[in-house]
Amino acid sequence: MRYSGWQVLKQGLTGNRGWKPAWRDPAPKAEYDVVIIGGGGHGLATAYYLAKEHGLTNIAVLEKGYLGGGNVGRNTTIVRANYGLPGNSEFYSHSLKLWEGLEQDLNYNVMHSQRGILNLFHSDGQRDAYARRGNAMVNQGDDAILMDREACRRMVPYLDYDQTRFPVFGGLYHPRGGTARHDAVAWGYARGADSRGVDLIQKCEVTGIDVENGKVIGVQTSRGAIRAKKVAMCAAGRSGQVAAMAGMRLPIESTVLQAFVTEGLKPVIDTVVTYGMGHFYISQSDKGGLVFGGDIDFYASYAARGNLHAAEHVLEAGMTLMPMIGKAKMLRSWGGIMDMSSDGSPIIDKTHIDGLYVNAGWCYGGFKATPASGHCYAHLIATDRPHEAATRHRLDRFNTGFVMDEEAKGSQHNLH
Amino acid sequence: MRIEGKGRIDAAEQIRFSFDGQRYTGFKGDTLASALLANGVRLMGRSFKYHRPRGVLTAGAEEPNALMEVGRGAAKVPNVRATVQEVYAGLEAHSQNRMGPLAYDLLSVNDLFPNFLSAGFYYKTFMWPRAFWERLYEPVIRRAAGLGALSGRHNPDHYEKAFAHCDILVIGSGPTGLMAALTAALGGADVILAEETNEFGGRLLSEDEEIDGQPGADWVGGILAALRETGRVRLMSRTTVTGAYDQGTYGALERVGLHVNGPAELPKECFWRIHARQAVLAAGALERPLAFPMNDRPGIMMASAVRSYLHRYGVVAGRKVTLFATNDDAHRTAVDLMACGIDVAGVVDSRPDAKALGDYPLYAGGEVIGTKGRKALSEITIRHNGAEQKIATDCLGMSGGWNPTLHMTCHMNGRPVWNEEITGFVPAPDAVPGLTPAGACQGTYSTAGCLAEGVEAAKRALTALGGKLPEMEIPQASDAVGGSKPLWLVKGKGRAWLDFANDVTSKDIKLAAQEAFTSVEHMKRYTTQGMAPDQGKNSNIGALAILADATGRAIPETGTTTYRPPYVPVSIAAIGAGAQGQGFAPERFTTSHDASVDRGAPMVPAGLWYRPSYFPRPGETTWRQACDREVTMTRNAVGVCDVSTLGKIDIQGPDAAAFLDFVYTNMFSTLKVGKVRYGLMLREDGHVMDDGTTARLGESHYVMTTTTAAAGEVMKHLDFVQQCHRPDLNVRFISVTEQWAQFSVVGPKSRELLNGLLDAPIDNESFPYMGCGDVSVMGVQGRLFRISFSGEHAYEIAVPARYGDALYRQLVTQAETLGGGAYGMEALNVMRIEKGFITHSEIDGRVTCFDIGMDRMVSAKKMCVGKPAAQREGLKGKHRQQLIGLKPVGAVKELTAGAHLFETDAAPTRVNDLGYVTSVAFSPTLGHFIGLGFLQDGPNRVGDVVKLVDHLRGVETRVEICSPVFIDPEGERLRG
Amino acid sequence: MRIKCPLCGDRDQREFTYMGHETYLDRPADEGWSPAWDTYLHLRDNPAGVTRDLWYHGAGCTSWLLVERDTTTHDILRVDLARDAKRGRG
Amino acid sequence: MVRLIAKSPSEGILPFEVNGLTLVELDVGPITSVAPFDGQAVAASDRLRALAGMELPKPNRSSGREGARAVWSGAGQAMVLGVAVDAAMRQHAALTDQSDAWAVFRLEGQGVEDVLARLTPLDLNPGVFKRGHVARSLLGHMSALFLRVSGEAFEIMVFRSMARTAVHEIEVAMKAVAARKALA
Repeated sequence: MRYSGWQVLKQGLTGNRGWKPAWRDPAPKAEYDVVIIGGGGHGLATAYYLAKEHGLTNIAVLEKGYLGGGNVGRNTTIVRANYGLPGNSEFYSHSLKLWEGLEQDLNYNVMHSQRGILNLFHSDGQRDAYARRGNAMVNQGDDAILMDREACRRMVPYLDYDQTRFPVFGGLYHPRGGTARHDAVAWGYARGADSRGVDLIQKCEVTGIDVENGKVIGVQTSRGAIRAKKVAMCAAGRSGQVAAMAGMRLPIESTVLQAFVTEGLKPVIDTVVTYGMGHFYISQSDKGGLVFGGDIDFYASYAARGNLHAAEHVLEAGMTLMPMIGKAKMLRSWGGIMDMSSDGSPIIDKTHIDGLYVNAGWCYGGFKATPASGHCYAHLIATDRPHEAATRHRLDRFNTGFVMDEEAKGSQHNLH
Repeated sequence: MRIEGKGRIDAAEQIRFSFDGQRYTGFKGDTLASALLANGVRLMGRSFKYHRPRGVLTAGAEEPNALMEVGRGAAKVPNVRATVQEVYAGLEAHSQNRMGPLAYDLLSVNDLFPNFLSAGFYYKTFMWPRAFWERLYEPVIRRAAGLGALSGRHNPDHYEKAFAHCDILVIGSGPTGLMAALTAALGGADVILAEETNEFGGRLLSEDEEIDGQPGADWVGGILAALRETGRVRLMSRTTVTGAYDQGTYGALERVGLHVNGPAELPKECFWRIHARQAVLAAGALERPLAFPMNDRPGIMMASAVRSYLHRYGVVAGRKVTLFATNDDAHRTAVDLMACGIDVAGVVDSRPDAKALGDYPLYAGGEVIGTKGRKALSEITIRHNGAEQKIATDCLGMSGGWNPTLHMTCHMNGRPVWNEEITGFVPAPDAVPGLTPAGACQGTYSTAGCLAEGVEAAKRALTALGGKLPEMEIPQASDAVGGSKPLWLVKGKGRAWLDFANDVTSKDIKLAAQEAFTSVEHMKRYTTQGMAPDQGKNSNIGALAILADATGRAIPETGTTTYRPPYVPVSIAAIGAGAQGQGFAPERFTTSHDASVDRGAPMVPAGLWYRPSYFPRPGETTWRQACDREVTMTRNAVGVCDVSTLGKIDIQGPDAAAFLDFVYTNMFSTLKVGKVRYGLMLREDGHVMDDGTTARLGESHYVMTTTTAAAGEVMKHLDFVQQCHRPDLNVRFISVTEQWAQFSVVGPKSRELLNGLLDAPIDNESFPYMGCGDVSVMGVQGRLFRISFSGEHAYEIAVPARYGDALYRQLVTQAETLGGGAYGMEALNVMRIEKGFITHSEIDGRVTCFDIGMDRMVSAKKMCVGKPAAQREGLKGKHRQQLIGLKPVGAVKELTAGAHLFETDAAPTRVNDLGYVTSVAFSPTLGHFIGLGFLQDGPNRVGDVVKLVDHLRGVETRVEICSPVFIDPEGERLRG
Repeated sequence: MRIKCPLCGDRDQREFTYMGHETYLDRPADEGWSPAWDTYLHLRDNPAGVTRDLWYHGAGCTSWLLVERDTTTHDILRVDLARDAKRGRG
Repeated sequence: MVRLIAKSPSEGILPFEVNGLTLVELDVGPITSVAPFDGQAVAASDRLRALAGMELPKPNRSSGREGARAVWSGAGQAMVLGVAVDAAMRQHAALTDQSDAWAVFRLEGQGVEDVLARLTPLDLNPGVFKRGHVARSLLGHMSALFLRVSGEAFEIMVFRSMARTAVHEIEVAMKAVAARKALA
C-alpha cells in the first residue's frame, strides 16, 4: 500500500478501516540466504538494502523483542555528517546523502529535518580544532560554516552570552545536519524490507551461532534452529554476547547513555545546539519537547538506565549555556546501551568465520549512521568486499594501530 | 461553587489572583484549580492535537488537562498543573496552547477532521515535494504542536539542590505512610517523610472517613504530633519523590517558593538527592478514568477528584452532579455531595448488581454513551436497561477503579505484574532493592489494610537495618475495598479519549493494532499514548486493555506498562541548579589575577583557570599590537608571565627515580640533582599524553610539571600507575600546584631582573641552562628553575602562593624599569611557536612520539607506559602526518590554524588531504606569519611548497615546509 | 549509585571516576607489541552480569578501587583497594 | 629592602555572617602533608607524637587539637596543621609543605548542617559525623576536606585557587537556608 496525502484522505473518509499492516508477522522458515541478528535500525536497514540493492530477498531479521526496540528508539535523533577523520568522514557523508532521499525511497515520512547543527566553541584553541574539522567536512563535500560570537547571537539569541562560565566564542555550523523521527526510521525500513519479501521475525532470540569447519551454517533461536548461508551480527547493546556465541571477543565495552525530554513547548529552539565545554546537546522535537542529552554514564552497564550524577551534569550544562530552558520541565529520562569501541568508531567487517559478519561498536552515534550502516553492511554481506565508504571500519585496526579516534581519547572504551 | 464550612482552606485569608486577565478570589490553601472551580471557571485549557476545550480532570499532579502558564515575563512557567499550583496573592495564570482566546481557539478546526489526523497519519504524508518539509509542513506542525511557551529569556529565579540522608525514607503520607513513618521512628530509625502536597494525610484529607473513631484529618494531626515527638522524623511537605536510583539514592523535588511571593534568595524549588538505607513506598493509587464516547468535556472529572475538591477545598464543580462508575468507591462521592445538599442527578454504575449507598437515582448496569456541551458539560446520554436516556448535568464524576501508584518500582527495570483480583498491575517483588511498597500502591485499597501494611513495611525496613521492632497497635478503620468490576471501553458513537493530553482515543489504539503495531511499545510510540505530560498515569492501563482486546489477547500476555523517572516533571532549573552563570565549574584564580586585571589585561578561561590574554598599553588599539610589543619586549629585554597554572607534582621516595622512568619515555634516574629535564609521557595506547619538565631537587625528590590542561589527568594517571601497576615502588607524590606561585622571567635581561630581587645573586655557573635550586627572594624561600618555553634565556621562579601577588607585582615593576614588562597568553603562544615548542594544539591525543619527531626519546633501555603500543605499524611510518613548520611563500596575508594542506596542484578534497595546521602566529621577530602543522611524511619534505586551504575562512595560499624551530635553532640564547 | 570505599566508607558516585575492566591490572610484560597487549588494551568479555572493574576515588582518598558489580542490576558486591589486589596478583 | 607581603586566600571577602551563621577564614599556620613510606607508618606516627603529642590519624579521623592538629587527608596521607614538622621525619615519610595550598574556613552556627547539605554529598548528620571526624569529599564541584570541630562548627579546606568560588557557594547556601527559615 502506497502512502500519500491522497491515501490519508481516502482512508479517512472510510473510517481508516482500509489501512493494511505495516509488515507481516511470519513464522521463521528453516533456511535463509542471510540471517540478520537484530531487528534494530541497522539490522532493518541492512535487510532493506540487501533486498533493494542486491536482490537478496530470502532474508530473515531475527529480533528478540520488538522491531526498533533498541537504540533506534532511544536516541536524541540527531543526524549529521560533521566528522573530521578519514574513515568517519566519508562514511557519515555517505549516510547523510542517503538520509536526504530517505522519505521518498522508503515511502515513509521519517521527518528528516535539516534544521542545522551548531557546535559551539569556547576558546581560540577549540575554534581552531573545530575549523580543522569543518575544513575536513568541506574537503569531503559536506557543508560547514565557522561562525563568530555575533553570528551565533543572531542565530541562537537565547544563549547566555554574558554570564556563563565558559563564554561562547563562536560555533561550527553544519546546515545540512538536523534530526529525524527515530521510531519512524525503524518502521520505514521494516516496512520497506517486508514489502520486498524479507521476513521480520519478532520475539525470536538467537541463542547460538552454528559454525562448522570455520564456516557459519545457521543459528539457534528461541523459535528453533534456522539454517543460513550467511549470518550478520547487528545487535548493538548486546554485541559482546552475540559475538561470544561465535567465540569472539570484541574491542567493546557497553555503557549507558541517558537522554531526556521535556514536556511539550511551543517552538523555541530551531536548530540543534551543542555545548563545547560540557556534554550537552539539545534540539526540539516537532511535538514540542526539548530533547537533550550529554555524556555516557561512564561505567559498564546493561541496565539501560542511568544515575542522577550524570543527569545532573547534563542539566547543569544546559543551565549555564541557555538558562531560558530552566523553566521547562524534564518529563522523562531513559537510557540506552552503548557499545563503546576502543577508538570510538564502529566496526563493519567480516570475521575469522566464513560467512559471519560483524556490525558493532557504534558508541552513541549509531542513529545518524543507520542508512549508511545498512547500506555498507549489505554491500559487504552481498559482495564480501567493503563498501568504499567503509573501508577503514576494520576489526583488526586496534591491533594494527590504524584507529579512528575522533575524540582523541585513546584506547579506553568509555572515554569516547 | 464553594460550600461553606467545608474544606481545609483558610476562609479568613482571601487571595486575589488572575486567570487569562480576569481577576478572581480564592483562599489560602486553595490550588489554582480549586479556586477557579469555586469561581465557576470550568474551561481551563485546550488539548494537544484537536484543541478541544478541556477542564480539570483530577485534583493532583497527574492532571492532564488543566495545564497553564503561571507567572509573567522571564519568570513565566509553562505547563503548570493548576491542580498542584497553590494560589498566592498576585498569582497570574494564563491558558496555553491556543490561537486566539481560550474560548475561541482557531486551531480547534482540527477537531472537525479527526479521521484525517488519526494515529501516525504524519508518517504517511508530507513527503512531497521534498524541500517542503523544512519550509512548510514542519513549521506549521511545530507551531500547532507544543503546549505552553517558554519566555525565551534567562531564568531569573533561584533554584537549589541539596543532599539528605536517612535510615528510612517514607514516600507518601496517607494512612500507609503515616503508620510506616511512626513505626520506623519508634524503631529508632532516622526517617524522612515526603508528602507531595502542602499537607500530610494523603487521601484521608479527601474522604469522609474515621480512624480510631476520629475524623481522618484529626487522626492525621495526632500522628503528626507523635512523629514530631520522636525527634527522628524530618517532615518534608510539597516534596515529590521523583526517582529511584542505585544503592538507595532517590531524587525528590521540593516546591519551596512556588506558593508564595518570596525574597530573591528563596529557592523556587529544591532538587533533593536523598540517600536512604531503606524506603517505604506509600504512594497510594490513582483513579482510572472511563473510556466512553465524548468523555473529555469540561465538567467530566474523576469521582475521587470531586471528593477531593469537596473535602479539601470546600468546592463543588457543578450544581447537578452525575457519576459513572464501575465500583462502590464512586458512590461515596454521591453520598458526600448529598450530605452538603448538592443535587446528585444519578449514579450510573456499569455493574448490574450495584447497590445505592444513599437516596439518589441509581442506574445499575447502565453506561454513559454520550455527552453534550461544547465548552462545558450540559447533558449526558445513558444506556440503561436497553433504553437511552438523557440526563441534564454539569458535572460528571467517573471512576473505573484504581491503579496502584507503582511508578517508582519501575525505575530500575522492574516490570509490574498483573493482579486479576484488583484487575490492575502491582509492583514486581523487590523491584527496587531496599524499597518496600505498601498500601494502595500495591493494591491494598482498604484503609485498615493500608494502616497495617504501613506498619509491616516499616518493620521490614527496620529488620533490614538490624534495628529493634516497636510494638505497634493498628488503628481501627474501614476495611471496605470499593469492589470494582473493570469496564475498559463503552461502545457508542463518538471518540472515547484515553490519553486526554495527547488526544489519543480508543480508535487510535485499534488502528495501531490494525497496522501491526501490536506490541505495547509499538502502540505507544505509534499513537503517542502515554507520552504526554502525565506520562500515561491516567491512561496507560486503559490503552493496554484496549490493545489486548484489539489483538485478541489477555492483558498480561499483551504486555505490561512501565514508567521511567521522573515521577512528575522536574524543572531543568532544579536539577541543573547552581550551574547558571558561573556555577557550572569552579573558577580558579592565580595569585597574580588582580594585578593582571589592574593592568587592564583581558582574562580568558584556560580550563578552570583564568589567564591574561595580553596587557594593553596606551595607544594600542588591537590585541595584535600589544602581543607584538610583548614578544619584542621580551626577546629584547625581559618579560614576566604567571605560569602557576601548570601542574606541579612533588614526588618523593626511594623509588621516585624508578617511578619516573616508568611513566616517562625518557630516563630520569640519570638526571643529576639540581637539574631539570624535559619529559614526554605516553598513554598506554602509545599516543602522547602530556609533556613537561621535571626537576631533581634531591636524590629521592623530584618535582614534575605538567601542562595546565592535563594536570588533573596526569595526577590520576600517576595514581593509577603506582597503585595498579607498580605498588612495589616505594614512592609518594602529591600535587603542589596550589602551594607555589610560579612566574617565568624571560629574555636577555631576565637574570639582571632576578638579581635585583634575589637575596644572593646568580650567574651562569650557579644556574646554568636546565639548572634548578632553592633561592631566597626578598627574604622568602623559593625555588628557581632555568627553563624556557620561548627559546630565550629564561627562568621560572616559585614562591609560596601567599607571596605570589607581591612577587608578581615586583617582577613586573622591575621588568618595566628594564624596558620589559608583563606578557600574556598571546605573546607566550607566539614565542613558543617561533621556537617550535608544542602544546596540546599539537599533541591533541591522536599524535605519537613519532609524529612530533621524538621517537628517539623513547628509551630503549627500559620499559615505560605506552612503549609497546607505540610500536604498532599504524602509529609510525611514512603514512603518518608529522610535525613541520610552515612559512608563507610570497605575500601572504595570514595563515590559519585548522586549515588543511594539499599539493599545490591538487583539488582540496579529502582524498588529497596531506595534513593540517595546528598553530599559527604572526612573528614580530621574523616579520611574517609562521605556523606549525602536521604533514604526511613532513620532515622529508622540508623546502617543498604546498597549498594551505581554509575553506571556512576563505584562505588559500602557498606555504613552504620548514623546520618547526623558527628562531635560534642552535639554542644559543638559552644558554647565554 | 553509591560505592563503599574501603577507606572512606559509603560515598556518592559523583566522587568516583570509572576506568574499565580489571584487565587493566594485568599489564603484559612484553616490551614489544603483542597479542597480549591487544587483549589488554582492547578486547573485553563485556559481561552482562557480574564483572570487576576499576574506579578512582578522585574526590576522596585518591585510591583506585577494584569493584565487583553486576552490570545488569548495578548491584555492588565487593570493593577492594586496587593496590591490595595488584599486590595479591604479583 | 622591600619585603614581599603575604596575602591570605580569601583576603577581602571574609568573614561574613548570615542569620546567625558565620563563615571566617582561619590561619592555621604551617600545613605539611605527611605520607609515610612503605612500612614506616608506625615510626612516622611515633615521631609525630614525640614532636607534637599526637598520632597520625586513622582514616576519616583527626588527632590533636586546635592549633596543633593532624587530619587524615587521603590514602596513606595526613596533613599536620599548626606545627612545623621536624625534618627528621623525612626518613619515615614524604613531607611536603602545603601551607599555601589550602584555604581554610570555619563555618559555624545553628543549622550548619543545613548549609552544608546544599554543598556536599557527605552525610554530616551529627550521629554519623562526630566531632573530630574528617572526610575528603566534594564541596560543589571542588575537592574539599571537612572536619567537624564542634556540634555547630566545621572546618572546611579547599584549594587556594578556588577560595572565591567556595566562599560564594557557601554564601548562596547560607542565604537560601536563611530565606527558608524566614518562610517557616
